Amino acid sequence: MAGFDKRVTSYEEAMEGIDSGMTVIAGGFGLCGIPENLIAEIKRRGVKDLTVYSNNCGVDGFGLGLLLEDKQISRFYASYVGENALFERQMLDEEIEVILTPQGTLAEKMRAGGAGIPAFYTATGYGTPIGEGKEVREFNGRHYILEESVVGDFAIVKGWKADRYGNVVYRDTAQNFNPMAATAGRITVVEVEEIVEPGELKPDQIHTPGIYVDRLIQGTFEKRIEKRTVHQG
Amino acid sequence: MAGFDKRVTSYEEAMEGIDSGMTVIAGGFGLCGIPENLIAEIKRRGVKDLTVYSNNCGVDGFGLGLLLEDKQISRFYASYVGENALFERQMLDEEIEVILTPQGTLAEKMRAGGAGIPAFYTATGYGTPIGEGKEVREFNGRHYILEESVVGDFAIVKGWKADRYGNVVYRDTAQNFNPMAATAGRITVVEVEEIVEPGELKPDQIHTPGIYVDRLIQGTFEKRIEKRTVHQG
Amino acid sequence: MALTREQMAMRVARELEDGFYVNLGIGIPTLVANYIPDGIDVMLQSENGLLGMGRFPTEEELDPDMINAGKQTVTARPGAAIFSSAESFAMIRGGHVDLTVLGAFEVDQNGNIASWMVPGKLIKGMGGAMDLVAGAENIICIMTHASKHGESKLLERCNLPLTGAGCINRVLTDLAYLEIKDGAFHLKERAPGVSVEEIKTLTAGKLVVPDQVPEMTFEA
Amino acid sequence: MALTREQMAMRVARELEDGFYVNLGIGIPTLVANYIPDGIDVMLQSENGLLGMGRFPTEEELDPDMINAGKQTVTARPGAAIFSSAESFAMIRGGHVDLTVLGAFEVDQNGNIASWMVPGKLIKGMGGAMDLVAGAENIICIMTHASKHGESKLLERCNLPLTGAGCINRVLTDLAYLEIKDGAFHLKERAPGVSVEEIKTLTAGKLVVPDQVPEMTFEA
Repeated sequence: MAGFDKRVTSYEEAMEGIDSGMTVIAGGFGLCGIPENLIAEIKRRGVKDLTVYSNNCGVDGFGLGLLLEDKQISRFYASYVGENALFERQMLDEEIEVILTPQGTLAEKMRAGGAGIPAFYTATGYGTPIGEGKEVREFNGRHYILEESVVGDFAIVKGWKADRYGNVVYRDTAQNFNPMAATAGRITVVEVEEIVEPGELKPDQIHTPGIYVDRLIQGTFEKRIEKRTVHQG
Repeated sequence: MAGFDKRVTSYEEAMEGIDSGMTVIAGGFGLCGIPENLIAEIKRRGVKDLTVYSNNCGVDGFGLGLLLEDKQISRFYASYVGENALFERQMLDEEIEVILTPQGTLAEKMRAGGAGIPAFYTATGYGTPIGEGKEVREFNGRHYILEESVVGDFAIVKGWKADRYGNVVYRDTAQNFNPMAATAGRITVVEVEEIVEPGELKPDQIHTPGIYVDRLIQGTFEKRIEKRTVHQG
Repeated sequence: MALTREQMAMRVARELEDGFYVNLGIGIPTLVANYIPDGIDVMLQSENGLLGMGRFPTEEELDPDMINAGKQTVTARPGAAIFSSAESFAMIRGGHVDLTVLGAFEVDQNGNIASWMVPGKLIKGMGGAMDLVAGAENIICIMTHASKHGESKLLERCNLPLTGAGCINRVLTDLAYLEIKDGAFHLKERAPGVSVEEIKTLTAGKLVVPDQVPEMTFEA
Repeated sequence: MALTREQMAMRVARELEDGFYVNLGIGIPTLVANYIPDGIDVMLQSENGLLGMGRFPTEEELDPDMINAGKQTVTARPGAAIFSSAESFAMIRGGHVDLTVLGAFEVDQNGNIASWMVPGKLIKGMGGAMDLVAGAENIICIMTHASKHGESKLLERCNLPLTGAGCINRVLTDLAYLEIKDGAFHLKERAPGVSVEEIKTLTAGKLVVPDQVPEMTFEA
C-alpha cells in the first residue's frame, strides 16, 4: 500500500520532470520559509526560461536569487524586488520580465488557482498602473478589478513537519505563502525539516492536507536571516 | 487595557444589537459545531424577518430549526434542507424564501465576504438552475458563473477553545463553516467550550485570529448527534 | 439478475486505484468503502472537512464533533486531516479529488446529471454535489437503470433540473456498466444474466453496443 | 522646527485607540510602536502573517522563522496569532485592520497616494501597500512635507504612479498634521515653531486653513 507515501529519496527525484519554459510557484517570504534545497536542485538542473511566482526573489546568492546567476528565470511575478542587486540589473536590462503584483493579490492568485476559482475581484490596485488593462466593475458603489488565478507546473514548498502522506505543518512566520503555493502546483513538492509518523500531527491542526502534496523530502536548511534585529537593552 | 478582551458575561450581551430584518451568518454543519446558545438567544429575543446564511437549518426543535417555530427567518441561503419537516412546510407555503446554494459556493461566499472579495467565478452550477441569471464567462475554455460574496450584520460561531483576545480553535469536524462565518460578520460573536489564557493556544495553530472576533462567551452545549452510527462488530 | 446494492458497490470498488483520494456520496456510494480491494489504499474525503475518513465509531468512540457529510458519526484514520468547509471545497473545486462516486435521478448521453431536485415534489438541496461534479475529472454515477415503473433514467436529455452539465463519464446501474462519450452511452459490461436487449429497452438515450459485452462476475 | 522622526512617530501614536489592530509600514511608521500611550493596548499586524507582533528578540530568542514584513527578526506577544499570507491579506483587504500607518512619496488633495515606484529610478515593488490602502478605512501617511529641494509632496495631483486612489484621509508630515476631505488638505496642527505661512508655501495642493492652528506639543 504505497499509494499515499509521498516520500522521495533524493532532491533529484523531488524535482524530476521540471523543464525549461515551465511555471514554478514558490513559497517563502524574503529568506523565511523558502525551499532552499529545491531551489538549489533547480539551479543544478540548469533549466531555463522559467516563469516564477513568489513574493520576493531572495537575495544575491541565496534563495531564488541563485536562479538569476545563470539567467534561469525569464518572467517573475513578485510583490517586492528591493533586496536584490542582480535582479534589479536584469530587470533594467530587460533580461527578465517582472510583473509586480500586490502581495495580497499574489497570495490570492495562488489560493484561487488551487481552489478552482479562475478569477476574482479585488479593490487592490484599482486606479493604479496595476489596474490598467484589467476589467473594472462596481459592487456596492466601489470599484474593483478582475484578477486571474494561477496554477503552476510545479509548486515548491518549505514545511516544518510532515507525515509521509504529505500532511504538512509550518512553523511560525515561515508559513507565509507556502500553504497557498502547495495548493497551486500540478506537481507540488514539499521539503521539510522532519518527517513524522502518520497520526503524530493532530488532524485538525494540519496546515496543508496531503491531498495537495505529490512529493515529500526531508532536508537540512541553512535558514539564513535577512535582517538580524535584536532587542536593545 | 481592556481593548482586546472580547469576553461578555451573558448571552443577552452577546447578541446585543441584533434586530429584525438583519442578516445572520451561522457556522455549523447539520447539528455539528452549531452555536446552540446564540441561536437560543435569538429565539428568546423574538427578532423577525431574518436573512440567514447557513449550510442547513438544523432539525425540528434544535439548532436553527428553533427559529422556524416563531417564523423568525424570512430568507434562508442553504445547501441542504432535507432534515427538517417544518422548514419544508414553510418553504412550500412560501412563508420562507429559500435560496439553495451549492455547499462550496456558500462556503466561498462567506470566505470572500470576510476577505474583501466582492465576487468570484466558479464552475459550480454552470448549466444548472443555479447559474440562471448569473454572468457566465469563459476562462481557458471552460465556463464559469459569477457569484457574489456575503457579509452579515452578525456572524454566530461555535468554537472549542479561545483566549480572551478572541483567538479560536475548533475541534475536529465541528470546524466546518465556522471559520468562514467568523470572518464575515460586521459583528462576530463566538461561543466556546473553554476560555483559556492568552499564550496557551500556539500562535501558528489558531484557526480564527482574534481580529475577526467582537464578542466571546463560554457556554455549555448539548451537542446533539443527528445520525448516531456505530461500528458493527 | 439486476445487481444488488452491495454488488453495485463491489463493481464500482474495482475502479479504485491505489493512492486515490475519493469522495463517496450518500447512499450506495458510501457502501463502496466496504469493498476496497486488497493491496490498494484509498483515502476518503468527506466534504464537511475530513480527508481520511475511517470506520464508524464504537460506542466508546462516539463523538458529536466527528461526523461525515451524511451527518453520521465517524472516525478518522491515522494520518487524516480535518479542515474548514472552504478548504474542503477548495480541494473539490480545484480538482484535487481523484474520483467522485455519487447517486443520480437521471443521467444523459451528454454527461449531464440531475440529482438534487424533483420540482413540486422533492427539494432537499444539492449539498456539495454541484461542486463535486464541477470539480472532478473522474466521476462515476451509481443509480438504478430505470424507475420502478420501467422508465429509463439514462436519457437523451435530462428532464429534471441539472446538477452539472457535461461532467459524467461513467455510470454503473443495476443492469450495466457504461461509459459516456461522444454523445452516447457505451455499454461496457452487463449484470450477470441481464441481456443486451433488456439494457437496450431500458436505455432511452443513444446506446452504443460493441460486439462483445462481457458479463460482470462476483465471487460468492 | 520640523519634527524629528521620533516626534513624527510620537504624534501619530496619539491617534491610536485602545483595542486597535494596527499595521505599521516600514520606516518611520515602525517607530510608532515605541510611543504607544500608557493605558491603551494595540495589536500590531505584520502582513507576512503575524497578528500581535512583539519586540525584537534577544540574541537567545533569535529565530529565522520569526520575522516581520520588513524581514526583521521579531517576537510574538502572548495571545498572538500566526497565519498564511492569504489569511493575512483577507484581514487587510476585508477591512479588519483598524488603522494603517505608512510612508509615501506623494499624497494629493483627493487622497491619492504614490509610494512604490519612481519610473526609471526606483522599482522596489508595492509589497503589501496596495492591499493595505485598498482595504483600510483609516490610513495615516507619514512623510516629509517637501523634498530636500523644497518641492512639495502634498500635491494637487500625484505625479508618480499611484499606490491607491482616494484612500488617504490623514497625513502627518514633519511640518503639520492634516486631514484630507472634500478635495483639499485641511490643516489641523503645525509643528512647534513652524508658521502657517511656511506650511502654505510648501503645500502645492489645495490647503484649507482654519482661524486657529494649534501647535503640537511634545514633552521633553
